[in-house]
Amino acid sequence: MLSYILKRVLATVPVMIIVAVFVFLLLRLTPGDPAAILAGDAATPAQLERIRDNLGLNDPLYVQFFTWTGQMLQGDLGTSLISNTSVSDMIASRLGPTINIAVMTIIISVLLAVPMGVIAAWRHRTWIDFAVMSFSVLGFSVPVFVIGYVLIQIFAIELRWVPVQGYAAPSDGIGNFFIRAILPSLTLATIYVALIARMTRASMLEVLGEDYIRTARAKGVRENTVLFRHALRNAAVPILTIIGTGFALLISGVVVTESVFNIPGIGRLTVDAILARDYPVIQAMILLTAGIYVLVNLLVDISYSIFDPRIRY
Amino acid sequence: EEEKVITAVMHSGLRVLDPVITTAHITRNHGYMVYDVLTAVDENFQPQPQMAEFAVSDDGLTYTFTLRDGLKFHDGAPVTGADVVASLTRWGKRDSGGQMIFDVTANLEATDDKTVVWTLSEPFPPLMNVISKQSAVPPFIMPKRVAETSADETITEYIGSGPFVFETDLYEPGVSVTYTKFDDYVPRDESASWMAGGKVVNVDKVVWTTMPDSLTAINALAAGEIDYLEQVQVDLLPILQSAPDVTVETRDPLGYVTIGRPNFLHPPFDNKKVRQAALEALNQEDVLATMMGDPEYYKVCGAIFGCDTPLGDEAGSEPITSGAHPDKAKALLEEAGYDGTPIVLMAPTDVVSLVNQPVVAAQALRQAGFNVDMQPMDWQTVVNRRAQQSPPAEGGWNIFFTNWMVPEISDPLINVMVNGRGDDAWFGWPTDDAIEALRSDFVAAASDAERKEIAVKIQEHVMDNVNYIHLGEYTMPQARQNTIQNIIPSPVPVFWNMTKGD
Amino acid sequence: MTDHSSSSQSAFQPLIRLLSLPAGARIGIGPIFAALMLVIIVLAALLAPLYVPYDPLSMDALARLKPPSDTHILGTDQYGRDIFSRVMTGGRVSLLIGIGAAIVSVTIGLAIGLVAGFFRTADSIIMRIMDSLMAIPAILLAIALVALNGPSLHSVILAITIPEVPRVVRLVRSVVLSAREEPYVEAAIALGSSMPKILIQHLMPNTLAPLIVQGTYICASAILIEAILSFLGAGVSTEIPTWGNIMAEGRTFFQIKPGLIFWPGVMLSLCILSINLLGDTARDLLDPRLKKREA
Amino acid sequence: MQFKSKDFTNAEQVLTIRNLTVSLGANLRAEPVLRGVDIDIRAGETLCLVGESGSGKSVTSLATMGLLPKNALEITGGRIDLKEVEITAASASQMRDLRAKRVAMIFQEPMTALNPVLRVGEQIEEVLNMHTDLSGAEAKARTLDIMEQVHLPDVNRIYSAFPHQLSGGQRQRIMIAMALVLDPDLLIADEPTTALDVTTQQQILKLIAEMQERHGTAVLFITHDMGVVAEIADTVCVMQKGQIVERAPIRQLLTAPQEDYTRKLLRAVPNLAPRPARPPVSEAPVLTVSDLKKTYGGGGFLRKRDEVQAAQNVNFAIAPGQTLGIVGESGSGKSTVARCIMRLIDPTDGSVRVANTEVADLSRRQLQPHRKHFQIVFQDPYRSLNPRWTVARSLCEGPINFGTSKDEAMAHARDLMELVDLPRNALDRYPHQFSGGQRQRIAIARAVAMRPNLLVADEAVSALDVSVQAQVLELLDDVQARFGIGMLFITHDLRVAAQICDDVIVMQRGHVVEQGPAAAVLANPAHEYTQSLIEAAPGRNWDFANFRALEGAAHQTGDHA
Ligand SMILES: Nc1ncnc2c1ncn2[C@@H]1O[C@H](COP(=O)(O)OP(=O)(O)OP(=O)(O)O)[C@@H](O)[C@H]1O
Ligand SMILES: Nc1ncnc2c1ncn2[C@@H]1O[C@H](COP(=O)(O)OP(=O)(O)OP(=O)(O)O)[C@@H](O)[C@H]1O
Ligand SMILES: [Mg+2]
Ligand SMILES: [Mg+2]
Ligand code: NI
Repeated sequence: MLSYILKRVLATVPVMIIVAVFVFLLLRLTPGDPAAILAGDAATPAQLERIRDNLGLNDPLYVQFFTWTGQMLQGDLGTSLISNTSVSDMIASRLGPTINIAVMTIIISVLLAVPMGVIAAWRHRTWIDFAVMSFSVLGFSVPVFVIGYVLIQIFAIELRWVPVQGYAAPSDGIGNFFIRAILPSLTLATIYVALIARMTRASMLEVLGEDYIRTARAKGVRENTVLFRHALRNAAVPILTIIGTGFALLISGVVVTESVFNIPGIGRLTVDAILARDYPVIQAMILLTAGIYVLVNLLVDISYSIFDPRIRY
Repeated sequence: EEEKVITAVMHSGLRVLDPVITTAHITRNHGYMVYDVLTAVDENFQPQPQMAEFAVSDDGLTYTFTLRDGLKFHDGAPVTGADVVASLTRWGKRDSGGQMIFDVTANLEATDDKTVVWTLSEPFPPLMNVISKQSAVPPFIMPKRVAETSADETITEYIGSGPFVFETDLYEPGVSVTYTKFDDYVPRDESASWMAGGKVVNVDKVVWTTMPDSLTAINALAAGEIDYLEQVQVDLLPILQSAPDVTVETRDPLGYVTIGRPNFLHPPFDNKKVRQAALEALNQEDVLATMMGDPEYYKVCGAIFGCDTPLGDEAGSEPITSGAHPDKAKALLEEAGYDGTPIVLMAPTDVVSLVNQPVVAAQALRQAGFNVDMQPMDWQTVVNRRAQQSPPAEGGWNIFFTNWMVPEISDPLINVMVNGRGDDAWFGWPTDDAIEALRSDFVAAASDAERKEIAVKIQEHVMDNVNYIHLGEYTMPQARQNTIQNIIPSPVPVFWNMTKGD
Repeated sequence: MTDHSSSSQSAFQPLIRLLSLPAGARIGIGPIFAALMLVIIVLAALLAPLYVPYDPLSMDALARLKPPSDTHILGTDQYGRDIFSRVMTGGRVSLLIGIGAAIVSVTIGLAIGLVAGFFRTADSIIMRIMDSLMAIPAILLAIALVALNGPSLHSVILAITIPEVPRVVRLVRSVVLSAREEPYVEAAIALGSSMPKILIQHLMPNTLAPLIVQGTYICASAILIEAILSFLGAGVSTEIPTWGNIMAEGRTFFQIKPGLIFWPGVMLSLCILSINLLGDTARDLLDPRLKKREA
Repeated sequence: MQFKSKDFTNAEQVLTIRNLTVSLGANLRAEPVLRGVDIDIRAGETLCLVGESGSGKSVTSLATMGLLPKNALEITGGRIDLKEVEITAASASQMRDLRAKRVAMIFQEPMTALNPVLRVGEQIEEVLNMHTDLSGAEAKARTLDIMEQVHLPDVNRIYSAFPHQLSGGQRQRIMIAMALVLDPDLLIADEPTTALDVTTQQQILKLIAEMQERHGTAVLFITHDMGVVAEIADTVCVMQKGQIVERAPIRQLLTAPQEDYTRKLLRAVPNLAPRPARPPVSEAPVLTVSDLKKTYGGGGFLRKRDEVQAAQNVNFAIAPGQTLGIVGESGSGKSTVARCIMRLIDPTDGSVRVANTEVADLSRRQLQPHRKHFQIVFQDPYRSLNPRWTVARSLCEGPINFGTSKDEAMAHARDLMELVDLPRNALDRYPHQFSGGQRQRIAIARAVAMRPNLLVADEAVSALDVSVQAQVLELLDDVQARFGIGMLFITHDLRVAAQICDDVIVMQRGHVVEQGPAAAVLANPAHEYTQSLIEAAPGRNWDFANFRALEGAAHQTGDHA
């Protein structure tokens, strides 16, 4: 197990290197000039040139790359070209909201989607199945921001149950956190629920056709025991997998949701940084999200063995 | 007593903290919170003492500033003449007006802790206006050690002597910034007027937050979650009608102008007739109406120095103010022998206040027979690309649009678009000796009347030569909870004088 | 196994075999409805220039944000353009983006996937690169790419395509990896067939069914991603109406003029819904794992 | 041969099926799957249900369990009485109650029939928790007890093992324990040993008999293996196309079958007596294998992966027109040898000469021109033909690769169809439009089309019904005689090996343990492993094809015909 984890972690090294090179080159080839953002509208070309020099943007690409990787290897993510603050500080203060919302989203999604999928599979080809599937296809078909606006309109503006926007850390009181996180989480969850419910259904359908389900029924086991004890655990691996790979979708959704609900998370940070060509921040953020993605999927892979004893590393 | 906090949503996120290196408005606004200035204009555009009393010698060559008592930086150190000199010097490297002054500066020195003497080699009549102005890059006074930072590098310490203290720990770039009242600040006795007068702070804390989504911001205001919204999209005002606790008003009567700038280096806009055709083709009202919706918030006005400013005049502006004239434009194009060369029109997609103009303009130009290649891109790309002098087909451009605050364009020295020095001019690079001559005359002019006369000539010249296309003026309403009172009606949103009721 | 073939099917035999549909597969009413709806949407979009009352780009600054009326049946947007004309025309580009992204990513993914699946040496390098591409959040990559190339139609398609490619590659590769263990592939090796021949004639057809399914999902998600990119200011130029940028442009007017989001939203959702439904049906019909149970 | 001959006239009737009809649920016009099936089983009796694949054996058993797949199959007539309970009328919860307590079932595949994610002990205990009021400790004790009874070793360890940690035989014991823990009146076993090797099969059959003895359980045993039937049945029912065509006590059925179908079924069962040896040939061998060795695995990145020595020191030669058989239990390395010879995998060591060419170390490209000399026929006739290709295309693929023109190849393909006794016009059809036996013929035709010197048949008939199997074996024999092909025939079925091979190799765990002429090896096994294999072959003393005992078969040298 330990050697497997070690191996997997080592295997992420080339992935991260490729991501780093890719992102670095992509950014340097992108038009746009952080110096211009920094200096504002009225700066003259000569002034910009001097600022670029100062920021090291006029060095040859490979020098810039090795300076950056050198810093990275020392655990220094650099400083923002625009706000001159430390990138690690920026990320540190922005990571919390995103992670908290993401975790809440996953919890909500799993709690909703898994039973939905199980029931749809159990009642395969009935109206329940149809309803669950329609709902989940719908969740796939409406852009996140529309869902966000509609939820705000209903729950914040009409019903006034929750605030329109904003974020509170769980440390500011769990109720406070919850009431602000619920709408963004629900918004993000629609697509995730759709994804997980579908996968649960498909996976359950497959499992329900297996011989051991017939065995369980032949033993006279009750239906819900068959579904949740015998079938669901066997169906778990693809469901976990989709939760892992769906994480990428979650990150996409976060970018939009954070805008709509005014949450100071890393999605907005990254988009802002891209629009401002704040290279160190973009580089760090993409590496970070890639790293999180890889890590989540590593955790998912490891968790397989909890559900399926045949999987041993 | 309960802490009084104002939560304000500003027009953009604060990302750059150095008010000298950048011309970004939000950073300038931040500067006015944290830093103080030597002198400042009042609502009559008149320079008034702020940190310092000033005296001008009769020959107009020596300016003496005397710091008033009790000035302190946020770290407790007193403000000295040395700080002032260092700050002015750094500012002079960045501000275009400042550069002009330093071009004629013989000596700038602190003769003692309280006195700064500025000696010129030749007279520079607008000096007090330039250092008192509230726009672009004001000469904020910083501690000497900070002001000694190179003008091409951002400062890393944010200590001023202004009425608010910047809370470094609570700062999240682009998201929120927190200011607390500087208890040791000694306001002037005069009542506040624009940037001048007593900066009396009546709250404990001001928090600026950024909301990327304007709809969310409006809803948050209506729901009472925030106190103040610096700019409201006019189209969204109906949402606030159902919020009785909210007042919508125009804080800044001068507002903004929106302009289009052609590139003089490449065909077809290197041809004056073609530029004139564009002027005929476009129509202020179409652009303004699309941008603002409600006529209450825009004004068709051809004055390039602003309608309600001392130098404003509408001479020669009928082609742009009296509606679209596609027929005239076509005739001019014919005359110019326009061969259908595509016009690369840069259209930013991510800056709300700049998305409409290119779209409307492209449509109007097409109707007049231009072949328009509208290229959408993010603002960063516009900023980068407009600096390219190469031909449009090789990464250059023909025309782009931007906005200015009226005070930023209100005289020929400040208004960068009337600079005609070719490669040294602003993007678009017109080589226009006539206008340069007029500008020299303007600097040399002795009286206001004479200056006004020259300004009108510049106005006429710009309309004829089409140095840029002045597309009209607009104002942005602000919205506040009714508990927020006593806002100073100035172009810069300032938080002194403001009160918050219960 | 009984012989289920009947003569009436013979015309479709090659197709059915190619897709390895289970013989006698039944298609429910839902998918038929979805297909019908999609046909209508596609036709409506394709033929839009023939019937829409206004040029979708023609503006009227004085007739902004008008409510529905006789002259503008869905009203006008913030430029005074006719919403109906824009929404109907918008489908053209949205569908083009969807279909374009699906075709491009499937084609590229197929080529790379076949190579990765069959040639051990190339596999690990290709898969590392694909892993990296997968790890970069698609939206961020797309924004960056659009910023790089400018938000033209093809750069939006490219931006949507690139993150999809690794998924297609993985899919194709896994199909190839399992298919190459099939005895009939071994038999082909034994019969002296060359590698390219085996790759193209024996293995590629196996990927067809999953690719069709994947293609529909890519198509649907591309249309959706275009909308999100527009929302973030990195979509196709507003000169070219798409459902995504109509919604994105109109989003601030959500409470003032919901039609700006509602109508393109309805079209978009109906379209994605039908594509997804068809994809689901295709999966049910084509997925060998599910098929196993029916046999 | 000792048949069971107990008299059941006084035993209690446990299961009575009368006129059972099962139809395809949705499709009323289709032929019913079961058409008026009658079955009676009494306490302690073992009733064997035999018949070809698809005849309805499993459907009968599932109907009895009330487990017919919903929406697919439906009971449309008749009744099933389990003692006094009428099953077709029972509600779902009544049915749940009956299961395990009154009627239990063992399925064919012990791996897939056990839930892979639950500990086997829990799975047995679940039955107790569901149907009894035993406390936790009592249930566990009872579970361990029944596990002892099915002769599982080290029950405490196995109790908390997962299915994949057990061998096939152990898993099947768990299934049996699970089925018998509540002492049901009726035990249904649907091909419970088909997936097991012969030695394990023998143990399981013994175990079922023993349990039956102890509890007086009635057993409905489904199989298609006549050997097994001969060993365990009291009564036999023969099914064909959804009907019971013959029902008789075992001895009567095997000695004097009444129905043509039964006769046909029995005739097709191959004999364990080796075929008569063919005259040895002096020609140069078509295949010579020396010191062949294959090791799987090894290497690995951080940790050395486990190595599997799948084949070691294999030596043999095959002359033209002769057949060499490789036999041995599952996993003994038979396929490995075949695949090394075909160069589908690369041998670790040793030499393989086919038609005078050393092929063991040629690169894939160099090998290509030699491919036509040796061909292979795989076990699964469906998967070894590309399901998307017409038969014609499959048949032409090889010749076209070696330069034959398309038309010529097509013409040749038509001849081949004739050769394998299929209609010429079937060339345009797809594999799924043929039966299993027909498909295997096509696969053989495809191999023969290359005019190979050597044909490797890896379990080429194992997936087929006995009757179809007999036809295919005949075809292989015929083709071999006609073209003088040397054949390597791999099987785990000693009966098949006996029928077709001249020489036999016996493999165990990668090693060749015995090698020689079929007559010698099968009739006089020298190695104890070979002996145990032959011992374990069920019904080995009965000559099914001739409805009589095979007295002294084990000692004959093979000249009987
Ligand atoms: N779920 C099902 N849906 C439709 N038809 C079925 C289903 N299960 C079985 N059948 C059909 O019922 C018939 C009898 O099948 P059954 O499984 O009982 O055969 P069997 O005698 O057990 O064969 P085998 O020896 O291969 O196990 C076959 O024609 C089969 O196609
Ligand atoms: N690709 C492989 N990698 C690792 N081990 C393998 C591989 N293929 C087979 N083995 C192992 O090699 C041994 C021999 O396998 P082989 O398939 O030759 O057996 P077999 O005699 O053909 O069995 P069966 O009768 O089940 O077909 C087994 O232990 C098997 O698990
Ligand atoms: Mg069966
Ligand atoms: Mg094998
Ligand atoms: Ni069938």
